[in-house]
Amino acid sequence: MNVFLEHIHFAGWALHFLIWFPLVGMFGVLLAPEAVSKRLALVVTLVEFIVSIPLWPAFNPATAAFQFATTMPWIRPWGIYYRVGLDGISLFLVLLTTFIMPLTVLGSFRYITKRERTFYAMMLLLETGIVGVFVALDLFLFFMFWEVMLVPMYFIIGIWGGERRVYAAIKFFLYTTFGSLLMLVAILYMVFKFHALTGEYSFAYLDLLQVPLTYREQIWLFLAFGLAFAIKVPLFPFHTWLPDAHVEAPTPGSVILAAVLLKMGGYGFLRFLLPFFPQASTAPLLVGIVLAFGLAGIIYTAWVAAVQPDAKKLIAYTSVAHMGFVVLGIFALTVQGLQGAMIVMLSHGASTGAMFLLLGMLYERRHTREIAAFGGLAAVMPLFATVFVITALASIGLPGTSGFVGEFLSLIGTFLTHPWVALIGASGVIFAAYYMLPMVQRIWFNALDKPENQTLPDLSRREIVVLAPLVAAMIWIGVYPKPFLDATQTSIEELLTTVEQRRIAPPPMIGLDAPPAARAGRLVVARQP
Amino acid sequence: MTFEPTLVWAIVLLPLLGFVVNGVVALAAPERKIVPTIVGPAVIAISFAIALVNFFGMLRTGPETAVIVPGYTWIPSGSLQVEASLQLDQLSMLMTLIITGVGFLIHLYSVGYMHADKGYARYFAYINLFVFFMLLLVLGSSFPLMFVGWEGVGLCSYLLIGFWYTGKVNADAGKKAFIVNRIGDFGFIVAMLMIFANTGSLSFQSVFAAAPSAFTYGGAVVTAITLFLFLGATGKSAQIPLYVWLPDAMAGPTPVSALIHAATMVTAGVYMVARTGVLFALAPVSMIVVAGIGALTALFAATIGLAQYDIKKVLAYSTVSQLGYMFVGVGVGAYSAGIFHLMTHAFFKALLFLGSGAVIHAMHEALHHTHRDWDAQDMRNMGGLRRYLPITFVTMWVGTLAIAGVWPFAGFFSKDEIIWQVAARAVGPFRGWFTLYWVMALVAALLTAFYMTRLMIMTFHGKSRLPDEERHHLHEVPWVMYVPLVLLAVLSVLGGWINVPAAIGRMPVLGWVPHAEWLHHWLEPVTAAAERIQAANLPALSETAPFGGGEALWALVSFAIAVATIVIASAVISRVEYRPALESAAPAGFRRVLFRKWYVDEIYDALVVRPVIRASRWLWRWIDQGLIDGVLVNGAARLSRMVGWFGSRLQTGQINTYAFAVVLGVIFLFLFVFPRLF
Amino acid sequence: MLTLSLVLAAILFAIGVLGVVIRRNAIILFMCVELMLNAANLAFIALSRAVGIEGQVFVFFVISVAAAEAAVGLAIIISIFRHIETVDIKNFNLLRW
Amino acid sequence: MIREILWWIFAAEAVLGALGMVLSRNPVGSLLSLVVTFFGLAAIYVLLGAFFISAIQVIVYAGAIMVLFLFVIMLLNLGHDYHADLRRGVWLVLGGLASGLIGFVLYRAVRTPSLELPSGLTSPLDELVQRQGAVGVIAAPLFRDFSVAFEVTSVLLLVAAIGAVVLAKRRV
Repeated sequence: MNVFLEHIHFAGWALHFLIWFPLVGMFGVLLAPEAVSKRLALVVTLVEFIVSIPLWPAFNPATAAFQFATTMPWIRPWGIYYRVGLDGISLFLVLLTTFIMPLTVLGSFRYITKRERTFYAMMLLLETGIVGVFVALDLFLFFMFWEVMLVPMYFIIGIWGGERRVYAAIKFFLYTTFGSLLMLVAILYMVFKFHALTGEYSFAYLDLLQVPLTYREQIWLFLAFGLAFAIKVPLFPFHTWLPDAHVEAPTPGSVILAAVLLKMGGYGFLRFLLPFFPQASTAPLLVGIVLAFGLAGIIYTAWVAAVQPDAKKLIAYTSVAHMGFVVLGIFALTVQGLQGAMIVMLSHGASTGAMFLLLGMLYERRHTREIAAFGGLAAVMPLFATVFVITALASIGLPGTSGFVGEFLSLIGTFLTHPWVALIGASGVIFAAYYMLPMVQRIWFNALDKPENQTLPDLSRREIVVLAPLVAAMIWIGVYPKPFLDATQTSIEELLTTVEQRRIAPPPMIGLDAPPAARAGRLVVARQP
Repeated sequence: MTFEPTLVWAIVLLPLLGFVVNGVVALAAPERKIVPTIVGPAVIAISFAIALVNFFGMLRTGPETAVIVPGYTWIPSGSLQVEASLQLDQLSMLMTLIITGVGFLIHLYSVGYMHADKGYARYFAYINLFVFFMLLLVLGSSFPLMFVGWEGVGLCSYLLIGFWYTGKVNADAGKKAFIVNRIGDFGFIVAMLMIFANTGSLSFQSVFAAAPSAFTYGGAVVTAITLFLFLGATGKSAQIPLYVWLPDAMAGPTPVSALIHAATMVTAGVYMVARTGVLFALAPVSMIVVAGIGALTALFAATIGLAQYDIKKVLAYSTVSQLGYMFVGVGVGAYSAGIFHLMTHAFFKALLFLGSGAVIHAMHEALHHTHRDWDAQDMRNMGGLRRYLPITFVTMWVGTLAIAGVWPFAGFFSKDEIIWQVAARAVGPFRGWFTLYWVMALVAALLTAFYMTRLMIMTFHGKSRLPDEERHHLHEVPWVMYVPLVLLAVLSVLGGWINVPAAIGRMPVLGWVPHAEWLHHWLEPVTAAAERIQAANLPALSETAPFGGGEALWALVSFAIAVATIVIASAVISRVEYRPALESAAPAGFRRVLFRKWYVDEIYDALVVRPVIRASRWLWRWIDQGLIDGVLVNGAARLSRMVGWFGSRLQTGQINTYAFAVVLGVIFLFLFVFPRLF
Repeated sequence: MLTLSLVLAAILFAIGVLGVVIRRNAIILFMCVELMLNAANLAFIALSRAVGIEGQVFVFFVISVAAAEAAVGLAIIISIFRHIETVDIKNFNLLRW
Repeated sequence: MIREILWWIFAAEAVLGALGMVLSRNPVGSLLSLVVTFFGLAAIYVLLGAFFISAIQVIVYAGAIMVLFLFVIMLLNLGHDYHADLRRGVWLVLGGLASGLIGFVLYRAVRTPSLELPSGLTSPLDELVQRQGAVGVIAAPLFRDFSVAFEVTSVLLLVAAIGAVVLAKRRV
């Protein structure tokens, strides 16, 4: 297999294909007639997924360096190069994206009725943006894809959404953009600092990694970057856009939003926050606040989720609870914690993605999301009920499903460095059951009393094809997570060692306010080719 | 020569295969009952056979250390290497035999009991899945793998309790069971976190090897770990704080109650305490707590059992009480006594539950014919059933005598063993505590005998309270249901003879049974480490009970109590004039407090459930929508709109205002040009 | 005398401003503007005695501009009057959003 | 000395006329008081030696522009409706405050030492007038230095006239 890949030097064009093929597909879909666009979009996403599969075997878990990396000059005077690369952290997030996308497109065949062509074009543009964010190694390119991703999501929520879709779309857009603007300022600050020290501009991830920052600078930049990612995660106080966005978004929109977009925040913490600002990310006060928000995310949103009348809003709050575990795992700064965070992100993608697809199918049947409108459906739709219960169990972290592995690892990781935080976090397990089981019972069990519920059709073949891979993923990650853990092992250990080294012996401390003579030429930087 | 485990993974995976097959049938063709009828019990039977083969292999070779059957690496993350492998030693072997053995009998029984139910295939799928998770729990070689089984059985009990999910009561009972179990599992998870943090591993072998050095005797850490583990045990084995789900779990089919809520799942907590005996031995405070809660539960549940009218509720509280006994046993450090009672209890409690299932089944068919809406489970509607259900009557009496602790039956030996161990170990720091527990255990034994006799008298003796047109519809249950009853009755008698204490063996009348203390020696390799620690830190066992008298004497006393109580109870109960449930008056005074289960459910509801829901609603409305959404997010929007509005007010459209603005401009201009004007 | 004239110009200018701000009749408003212009002329004339004749030349231009402005202004007022039958500037708020 | 007294008389006349114009309720009344102000100013111009300008003032301003205003007032027959168009309340206060502030600021500006004004009554301008005559002294700079401005002013007046006609013409 690897021989074949070397033969077509897969490593060279793989990432480019993954990023730009959906864009090409988008134009294809826009030009295709209305009826064909649906199937064409499915073909494009399937090809994208098939091409992305070899990434895993071809990925060499031994080294932590960026693989499949290529660099092309873009805006040379400003040091902006088109740099892309993949390592343990971003490998599975890319695979999650390409895995979820065809399922979402297939899942939305019957859901989206008006203006299908533009809808599928938006989905493909979204895929380009997401894959771009995960593989970009040039902060400018990263920021560009970060913003590109917002636009299609805004339209998906805004056009095909529910009643308050405009409000939700605007809120989503403004919330995220507000955060990312601060991030842009932080990026520029670092670039100019780099220029001050070495005389040329560079947006490269590895170059900016070597920029020495005083403790105060790190705190401010940490806050700037952190806010952008905290909004995206979403971390506790910045989460209010998520329930609105989910309730109003069409099913495929909220599947992508939940399964992939939320991972941007976690990815951002891992890729940018920890390595760039080691002192800040280990400062007791800052970490304390973030962990407190994470805990609030787990406990508070679980409680709020339990009393939601609308099923989709309930699941939206549960995503905030899940991502609370991610934050806990990341800021524990232990191997188990980070790997646990990775697994929670993957399992959340599968389980919450599946849950939204299921709720979408329920919506297709009864055109309502109120939990009270259902009751006793298990008698009418046994297969639907089975898949729903499996997904619910995976999302509350029943051992043997993917949820447990992730939560258990991140709790263990957090316990090693912050025992009390892990203790409170573990109670999230109880509240998970507290919000999920009543919902399952009110929808599936209890008496089948409403007449319109008595004739609902069970899962169609298409729906089974959409759900089967997701359920398989949940069981697979739960029963045999070894391949996922091994692939991320070295990258995460490398990340932790760099954070540890730079925390103890930071590079020479030259603040911007140091006299120019002292600054010039002090920093010898191994410029990336 | 060393012991060679054979096909151990098959024991575990066969029930899973059964689950898959039955599951597919349940979804695809639920009406085809032949498949689950064969696959369901057959899968368990094969597992039982393989277990027997391994058991005899183990008997022959008698391995000193546990045998690890390798599987695959489950979670390799940095220093945490969790192996998915099975551990076969004397303790897990015994538990596997009980699970597969009693499980098989109950599967057989279910064929008869559930044949009329249209969810037949689904039932067998769930019950097979349950046996799979229970075996995984018992055979797991590390804490996380045990936890997979731990929550898996919780899931299956959730599915099986809420089996007839169309009834809201059943679905609620299932939900309650799962959430209460989850609270216990929280304790288990925290314990696992602490164990890993202190010993660097989670597999039993290395944790117990490292335990004596990693923890100081009676230290805070090991006490915390054991208490959290015990919190998990109380959740799963329905002890004082978290027992409320078990009585409600009677909403499920009776074989489920027999298998899950009597024989296997609820004993998981006792097994876990026995398995982690080393940790508990290192924490005397935890031992006191475990034994204390055990004794308290035994007494408390027995009192409630006295006043219940639903036959399954009585048995449920009896189970909670007997579990209390087991925890007293393992709590005081007598692990083999605890496990011995666990085994005998599995036999006679399964027998009693299946017997009550037979009674309910018969009553249901009778009431079904005449469509009279009487409760088929309420003892006040029964009476005089001995003429119609002879086999059930005899086997139920065997079970009652066993549980009451009458001489030749299993209960006598296992319960007496525990009572004696409590008395013997009431030395050194435990003197006061264990003496108290010993007295409570004796009183609970008396109450057990009383409520079981009350159950038998009300159900089988006296004259039938059923109207006569139902009476002639009452007939004995089919063979597939009473054969397991007979087998379990035999086991309820023989089961006790495998571990007859030496002291009793030497007594005149009571000594006629073959005595070998076989089980104690059988479990020696497993409990050796824990006993070594206890021997090192505690004074030797005393030969006499706190108020004098040897083991033999107190065995005689408890036997006498049991017989006396049965005689008195039957006299008292048969004289009481019971009327059918609908006409009989509601219980009053103290009996009502007992009948309403000391109002524990209402207290929990008021103190925990409702405040949490109210707090959630408050949080959502005020914090999420109010503070964050309202003030901060929409607030910012409103603020910008307000500034815009204020700006627009300035544009009055009249020239004067603009002229005025110009004038102000001029003035400021002057001030700027001639700063020294004032 | 010269500084006194400047002071007088200031006072007249102030009165003109007062009139512009207070009065609501368009025509009166115009007249106040004319008064302010005259105040400016007075200042020019006063200073031309000290600085040179250019002041007076400039006044000449100011007067011509004032005339042009008055003409156009009054034309506008007439056309507005034809629309809304009033010269009260309170009703001239068409431009107000 | 006599010039001082004359100046004060005409200054008082100008101020009273201005106040009358602002505060009078009747548009025609305010117009006439404005004319009175213009005559006062013209007299002051004479005192300051700008004879030609004072003539222009009287002829063009008082004569032409004020007549135009009177004509418009009569055309729109506003003469008689005395409804109080004076803005009451806060605007009165604000207006007074603003004008007071302007007056004070200008007064202080004038009083600042940086303006060294010749205190004497005579100025180089007087004998220039003697030599070239009142009109000549203005004509020279007007047609030599400011000829461009002069032409532009003529264009301006032309445009203004056409504009006025177009605007005020009745749409037929």
